[in-house]
Amino acid sequence: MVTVLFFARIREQLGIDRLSLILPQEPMTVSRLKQHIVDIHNPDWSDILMADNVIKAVNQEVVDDNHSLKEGDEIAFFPPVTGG
Amino acid sequence: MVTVLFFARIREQLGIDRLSLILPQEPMTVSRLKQHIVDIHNPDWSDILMADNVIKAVNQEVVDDNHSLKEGDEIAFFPPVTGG
Amino acid sequence: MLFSLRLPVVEMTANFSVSVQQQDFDVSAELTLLREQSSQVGAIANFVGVVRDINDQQNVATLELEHYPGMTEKSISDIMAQAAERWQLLGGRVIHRIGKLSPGDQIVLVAVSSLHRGEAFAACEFIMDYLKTRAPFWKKELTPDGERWVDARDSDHSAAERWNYSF
Amino acid sequence: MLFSLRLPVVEMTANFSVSVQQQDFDVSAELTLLREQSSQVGAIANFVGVVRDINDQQNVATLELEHYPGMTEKSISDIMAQAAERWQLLGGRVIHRIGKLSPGDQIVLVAVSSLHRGEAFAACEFIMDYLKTRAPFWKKELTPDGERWVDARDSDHSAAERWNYSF
Repeated sequence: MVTVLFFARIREQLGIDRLSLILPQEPMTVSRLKQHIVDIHNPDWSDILMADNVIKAVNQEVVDDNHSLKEGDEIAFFPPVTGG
Repeated sequence: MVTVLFFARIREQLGIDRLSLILPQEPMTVSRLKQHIVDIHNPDWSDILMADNVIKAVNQEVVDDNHSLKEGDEIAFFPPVTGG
Repeated sequence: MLFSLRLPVVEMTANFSVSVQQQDFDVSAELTLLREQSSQVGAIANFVGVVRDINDQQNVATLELEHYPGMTEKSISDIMAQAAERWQLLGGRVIHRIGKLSPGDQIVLVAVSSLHRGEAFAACEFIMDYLKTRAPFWKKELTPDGERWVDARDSDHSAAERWNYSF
Repeated sequence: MLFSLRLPVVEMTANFSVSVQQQDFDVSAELTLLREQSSQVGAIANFVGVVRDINDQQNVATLELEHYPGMTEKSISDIMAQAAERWQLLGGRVIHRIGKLSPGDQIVLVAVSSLHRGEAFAACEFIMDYLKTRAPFWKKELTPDGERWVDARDSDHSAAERWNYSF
């Protein structure tokens, strides 16, 4: 199982803030996880999750699309940050 | 008449914080005023007032030795500043 | 890629701390704590961010701040640790507010203590620049015309990039 | 010569002020005033100088600050006016204490408000650098070994000179 979190505009666009998933296969990357989420949930999510400016974090560290996932990971997708 | 003020280390070295003087002649510069003060008060003051790092202000603006003085001016001599 | 590599782990002392909270903060109290941490403190540079009334020509009635609990605190700690490695600092304090805020409200405090002012100023600005581009917070403006998510500013990325940090 | 030419006169608004005083100051109260001056304020950069316990290896029991009443306030106003000409600022506040101070005490506050942080940071550091080299204050340390006037630091002049100011 992995936990997937969505924040801010992405959370609102998807209408969901969290998913729990069983990783379908190893090795799994962030990029393939996005496609998997689209496949099993909603084809309309593709544009939202695949957008260039979506930031990906695994276990609370920013990563790129090629990052390898493992059991128990916390994966987050969020838009560019606007704090401060 | 002009007012002459001394601050900090210079004030302590001279043992005086303020003088009122009649300007002896026109035109008078800051440099010549220093010599005049030494002449009429104490030859030992020369090293103190003539030191390179003495800052001169006239009417509360920093000036150089060639600045011309006029009746009513407030002239100040002080060491490099150390506030903040 | 600004976000592509992990930060090296740097040990932080108890003199550096982060809070993410709804309630307001008292700058004087925070600076007093920094002063009392060490008799070596000669300089405290600090920055307070304030909710502005007008942002891109829209009247802001209320601002709502969302964050990523856990990662937000971690990312700010990492940024402070980087600053502490780069400059000789004595302490640091970051407070960032979340939830609903109104124009004129304080949003963020970044305070850094050091022996001398040059290092305190540089570290404070560094932390603030990286917080702006790396700490997961998102602002939503609630205006008379409806809600909208605030867009990230290119100038914030330029500000962070000028530190030439190798990550 | 750093001190040789006069500053041009620049009009200052009521949003910029200077106090030279014996009593302590409350940073929060000063920042609140700056925030309340304008709904445009988005950033407040500020600096607090603190009396250090050790200065050049001597224990400082007490510090005594002398100033030149009138010229001190005027020189700080001039520096703030220069900053307001160079950057787009909304307000500024400088408080400098005089008389006897102890280690850990606040000595000086420089606070600057602006729309965005870059200008506030730069102006705050500029004002502080020039205050250090141009405002007539003199520190005397009262140590267990007796009194001594603090020497001016070359690094303070370097800090001021990097602004490349044409005077």
